[in-house]
Amino acid sequence: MSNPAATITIADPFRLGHRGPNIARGHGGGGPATKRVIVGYGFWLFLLSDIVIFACLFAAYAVLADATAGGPKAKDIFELDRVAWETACLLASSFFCGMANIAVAKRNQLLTQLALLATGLTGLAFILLESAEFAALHGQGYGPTRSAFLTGFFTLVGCHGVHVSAGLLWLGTMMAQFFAKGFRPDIGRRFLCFSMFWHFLDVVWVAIFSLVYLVGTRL
Amino acid sequence: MTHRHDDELEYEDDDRGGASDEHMAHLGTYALGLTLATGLTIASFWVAKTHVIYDPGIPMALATLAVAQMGIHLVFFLHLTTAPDNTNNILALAFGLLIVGLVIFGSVWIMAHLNHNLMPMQQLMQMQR
Amino acid sequence: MTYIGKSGSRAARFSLLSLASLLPSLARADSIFAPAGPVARGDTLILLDSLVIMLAIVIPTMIVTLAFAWWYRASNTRAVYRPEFTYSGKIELVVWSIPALTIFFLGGVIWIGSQKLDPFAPLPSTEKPLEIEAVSFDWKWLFIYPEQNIASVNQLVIPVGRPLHFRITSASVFNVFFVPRLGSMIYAMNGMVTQLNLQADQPGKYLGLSAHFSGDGFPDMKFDSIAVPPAQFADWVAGANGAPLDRAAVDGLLKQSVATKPYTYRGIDPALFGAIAAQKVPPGEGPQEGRGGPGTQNVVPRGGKP
Amino acid sequence: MFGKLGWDAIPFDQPVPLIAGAVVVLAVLGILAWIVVKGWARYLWKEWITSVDHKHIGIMYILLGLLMLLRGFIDAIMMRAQQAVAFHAPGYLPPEHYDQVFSAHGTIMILFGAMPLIIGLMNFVVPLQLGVRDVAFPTLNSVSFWLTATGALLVNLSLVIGEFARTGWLPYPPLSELRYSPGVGVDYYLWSLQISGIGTLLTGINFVTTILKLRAPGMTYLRMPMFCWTSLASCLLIVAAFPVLTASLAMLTLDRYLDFHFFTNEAGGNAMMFVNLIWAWGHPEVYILVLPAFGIFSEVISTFSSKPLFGYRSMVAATLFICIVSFCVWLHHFFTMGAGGDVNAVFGIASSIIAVGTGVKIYNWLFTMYGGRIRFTTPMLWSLGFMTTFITGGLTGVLLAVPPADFLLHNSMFLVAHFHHVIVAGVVFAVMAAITYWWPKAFGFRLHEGWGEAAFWFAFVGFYVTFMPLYWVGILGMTRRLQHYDVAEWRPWLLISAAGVAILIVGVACQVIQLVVSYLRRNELRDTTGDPWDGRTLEWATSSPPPVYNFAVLPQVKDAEVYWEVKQRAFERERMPEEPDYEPIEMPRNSPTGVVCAFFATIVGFALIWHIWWMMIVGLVGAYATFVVFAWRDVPEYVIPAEEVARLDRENRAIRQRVLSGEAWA
Ligand code: HEA
Ligand code: HEA
Ligand code: CUA
Ligand SMILES: [Cu+2]
Repeated sequence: MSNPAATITIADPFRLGHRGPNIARGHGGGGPATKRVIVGYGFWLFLLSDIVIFACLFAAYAVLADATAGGPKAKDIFELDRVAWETACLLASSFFCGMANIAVAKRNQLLTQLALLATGLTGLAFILLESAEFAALHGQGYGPTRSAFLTGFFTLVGCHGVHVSAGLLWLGTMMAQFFAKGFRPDIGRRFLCFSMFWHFLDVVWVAIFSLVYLVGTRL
Repeated sequence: MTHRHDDELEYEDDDRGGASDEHMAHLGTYALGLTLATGLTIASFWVAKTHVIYDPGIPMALATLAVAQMGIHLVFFLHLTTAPDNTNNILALAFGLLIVGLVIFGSVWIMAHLNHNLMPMQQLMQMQR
Repeated sequence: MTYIGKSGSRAARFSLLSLASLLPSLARADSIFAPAGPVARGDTLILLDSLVIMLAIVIPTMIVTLAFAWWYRASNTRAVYRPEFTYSGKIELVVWSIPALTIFFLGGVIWIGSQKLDPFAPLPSTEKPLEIEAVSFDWKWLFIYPEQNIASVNQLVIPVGRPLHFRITSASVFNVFFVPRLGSMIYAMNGMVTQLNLQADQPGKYLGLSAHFSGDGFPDMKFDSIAVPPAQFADWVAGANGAPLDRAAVDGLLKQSVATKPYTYRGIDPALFGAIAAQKVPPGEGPQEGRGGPGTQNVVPRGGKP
Repeated sequence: MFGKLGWDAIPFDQPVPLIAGAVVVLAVLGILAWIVVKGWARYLWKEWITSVDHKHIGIMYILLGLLMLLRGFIDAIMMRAQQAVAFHAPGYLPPEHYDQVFSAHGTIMILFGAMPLIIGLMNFVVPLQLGVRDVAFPTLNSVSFWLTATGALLVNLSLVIGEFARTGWLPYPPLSELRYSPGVGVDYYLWSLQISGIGTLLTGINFVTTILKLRAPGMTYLRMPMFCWTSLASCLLIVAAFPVLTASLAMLTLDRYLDFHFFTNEAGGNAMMFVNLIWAWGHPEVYILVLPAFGIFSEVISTFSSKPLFGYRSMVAATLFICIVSFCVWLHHFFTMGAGGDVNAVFGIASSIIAVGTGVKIYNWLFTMYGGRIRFTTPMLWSLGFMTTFITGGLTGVLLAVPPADFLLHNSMFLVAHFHHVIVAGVVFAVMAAITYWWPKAFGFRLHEGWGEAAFWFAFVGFYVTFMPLYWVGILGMTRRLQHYDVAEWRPWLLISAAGVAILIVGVACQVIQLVVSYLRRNELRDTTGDPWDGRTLEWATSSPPPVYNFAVLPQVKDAEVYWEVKQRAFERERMPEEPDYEPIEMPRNSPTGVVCAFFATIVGFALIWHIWWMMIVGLVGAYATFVVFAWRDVPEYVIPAEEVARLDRENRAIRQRVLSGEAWA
């Protein structure tokens, strides 16, 4: 294991650790990066592409925001208290996810499961709050089919909600995997992706609550 | 084990370039991130309700706060730093933001011109009133 | 650099354009190289100018490509083999700057051309433009002359020499209003009103069509645009008879069909155009099983009983 | 139970698609039976269908692309024949059929013909050129391929079950809304593009990661071959642009399925927003296709001119320049919508600026040939055909980028001629060059030169005869997508164009014959050196076909043209470089994840098209289960022991040593 000569001449991406003198992070000339770097980077790109999807939905919402077709305007339907609670849930969830990260790094099964559970429950609370909002609007006859503005609103916010729900499904799978398989490197990499996804959803939510809800109530 | 990690330990030390003793720092990082994000959220909600700020300036104020908060999330939760290991991630992010900017501002600019030029007569007259 | 107006038309007369219109078959066909009005002339002139600017460097490039390929063929023993010649700062400078300069010049043409020939820009003229409202239906064109209180289907009669101001919308899907020999085309879209300024300089019968696919009846969405001297135009207006154009008439037009013969209306509901444009008139039914105009009887959307 | 699906979905009244569909189904069944009888089923399943080897996936992509190119070509023949006869007459294709034909032609050619071909070539070549063993995410790569295949399958299914879209290859609302397109055609379009689009997005992510993070030691950015650079640029565009496609199609889907109002004529919908968004994808899309094509030409021209690429750094800069600028020009597809002089001018100028980057490329290829020793092989012929032809296509593109000129030419046959000029001469010629060029690497034997040259000349001449007249009818005022017409002046040109297609048919036939002849004579065309063209990049450093692991030992890169340098040294010493120390190699295991996933995706897509909700749920659950099962795997890799690697590599080295001491390379 400590033969430096071998490390220099042989550059096998799948066997060498990340810090061999000849192995860099894939951006210099040092040969392939470690799997963790590769997976993290690939998922980062995926998140960026997801941001572009949200960008399109934001653009559509911005273009259609005035097309109320005689229906309600943003001001008439947004309830900031609920939005504040939703935001609190997501922030807490993000924080718990960070705790899970630390627990995983320490390989503490109990702490990991607890932190993930907390992440999931706060996420679920968010989804429930959002569903309640959607149901209430729908009940008043202000569903997505009412006007182009509502179409844009429901799609943008709903798309975020669908992401969170998918994240919850993933989270459950993640917990099961940690439980059944322990802290295997591949599961660790998958968890890295999950936590990036979860934090990323927060970033999107910041844009939504600021630019859709808060701005909307003041226009 | 200064230079080789076997597979099992590999992910302790991830692309953020942290070594194992940095893990305690992590808790602090998350806590600080949470505090800052909460502060900015509260500020945003306050701005949305207040009448202290010049009304037409409010969307800009909210946008600024949102950008700041997204930055906080990226740095403290997604661990995006300026470390050399992160250059590629930052470059990718910059590219992504460029595209997002082009799509959003391009679309809004184009659509604003189209909508303005092509407004049906009745709405046009309503506007003049 | 005005592409419209007196100087523009004089320039046109002495340009490539005159060469192009010398070809006899062109004048008969509805060629964009046979412009019949100032807008078309401006468009065409810019097109040809740009073409010549680019050909000036594209043709030499092509020739040099073939020449290099031929001269440096492996079997040519006289050609010098220079495998080390892989970079030259001078050459790089030239190959970046020549296209850049060409585009710089072309960019100027684009900038000025887009402003001057913008379809919304009124034409320079002392005469008050003739107002025409055009509506595209599935699959026919309705032209309303609000000041004359008449309308016609699939026939656009216009006075020679007088500017025309079109306001265009669609009662169903997208179409594009286009008379190749009069120049610029523009979209017809429901919920929107586009504007177009045109003018015909010579009497004649020009092909008009939709330049955007709009469904099965699209190939028949063409109309005659007939440019006549002002007096004759007045005669046509006076003689244009028919039913009044009201909601009932519009409901008829909204049914998907292809108009075979042009006809006219007299007595126009002045709010009608605005109502269609502002989505106040409910859209027509769209294709149904076994429905459609002549030539489109077989329209059967599969699996499509809504 | 079966949603909208009923017997009336099958066009019993239309013999042409029915018979065509039946023939295809029979052919597929026949091939399947043949495979089973021959006992190849196991081999196919193990080595191809479940393969995660980038080389095998690449070859399957190319096969899919060629098949779809053929399908699109048949559509093209039908259209040219229709317009040849439909003068003052209905022709032989009724409108609802003709409208499906051009929509399917455009969709299939771009998304299921050209895209798989380009992505397939990237798959095969990029890891080899980078000197590594696989892509970043091998299993994901297989998923991408099979999702693309799903999309292609759904599009072709629409031929016999239901109908395809009749809206053009970009379904502008309101025409594509439920009111004006009540059939399932648009739904077929939406779901096949949505599913394959996800596959393409994953490919983009996979290859950006591969190229940025997974290169042989010493392969710095400025030592990467040009094809890797252009693939990187193209994949960056995929990552940036395909989400826009996903989003805009999703909005249209919501309109059609849930009565939303993004683009409808009612409730304030705004159809122009769709046009805006779809072109924000559509324009970058054509550069996604053409950038790798530029990379291919760079490799081919440099190899057959026996010179390194001229102005390499300038070429890299031009590639990135085109990559970024191509995202700033999309409005040029709707200059005539009325955004006004300022907006039009800005986008018109931005569009024409792309000509600068492209021009730089043309001139650098020119100077690569200058002072070279050019061998006129088939790939080189395609490249020269490209250089001369593409310039004209680009020129007409720049003409269209001049708004006042576009006011006359938008949606005309001139436009149709423009984009076939750049796509056929750019992308199709590049693919033909690439297939001939890398064929020996993939299969161990070269393609027959004579038939290849014949294919080139017929395609080249046929191309001009087909499309030059279309420019002219465009100038004579003819618009695109006309099922019939009655302008006499157009007729002669359309007849010439139809004759051109006949020449093209001969060319395609030559191409097919070339494949067959080459296969039959594979022994005399055998490539034992691994380097039949005197190549310069790393893919030629390994055997033909390469072993699963590509390189027994990852090459150490010390130069921009690694392999060329190594070869020169070896050539001087008349022997191979020293034998390296072999190490065991870990390779990803094959996995059925991709094909199973695609199976469920097909079910979901089909169910959604026909509104069969229970089936959709079954498919979704199945897809999720597939992922969990995949994630549960314990040993995703297998190891090839060092001795085995050494044995295989020694064999390979022995062959090369023999060649080296004998007639050397080339
Ligand atoms: C990659 C894209 C691509 C390609 C390659 C082609 C190739 C061709 N296209 Fe295509 N076409 C489009 C993309 C493409 N097209 C698009 C996007 C549209 C718009 C659709 C719409 O209106 O919405 C369109 C529309 C279009 C029209 C409709 C015009 C109209 O609107 O009225 C016509 C009419 O003739 C046409 C003709 C042709 C012809 C004759 C070819 C020929 O040039 C084909 C030439 C091809 C070859 C010479 C190579 C073929 C190779 C093989 C078959 C492989 C050989 C097989 C083996 C080796 C095994 N095209
Ligand atoms: C591979 C595909 C491909 C490529 C490479 C291009 C390249 C270009 N295209 Fe094209 N285009 C399409 C595919 C492509 N296009 C398709 C499919 C459509 C129609 C879609 C539809 O409606 O269905 C279309 C439509 C289209 C339009 C819309 C027209 C309309 O609908 O009204 C426009 C307008 O600006 C345009 C412009 C350009 C320009 C400026 C380039 C430039 O990139 C060209 C640059 C190249 C050169 C200029 C040649 C080489 C340069 C030199 C030798 C240097 C010197 C030259 C000069 C300085 C001029 N294209
Ligand atoms: Cu141990 Cu680094
Ligand atoms: Cu474009």
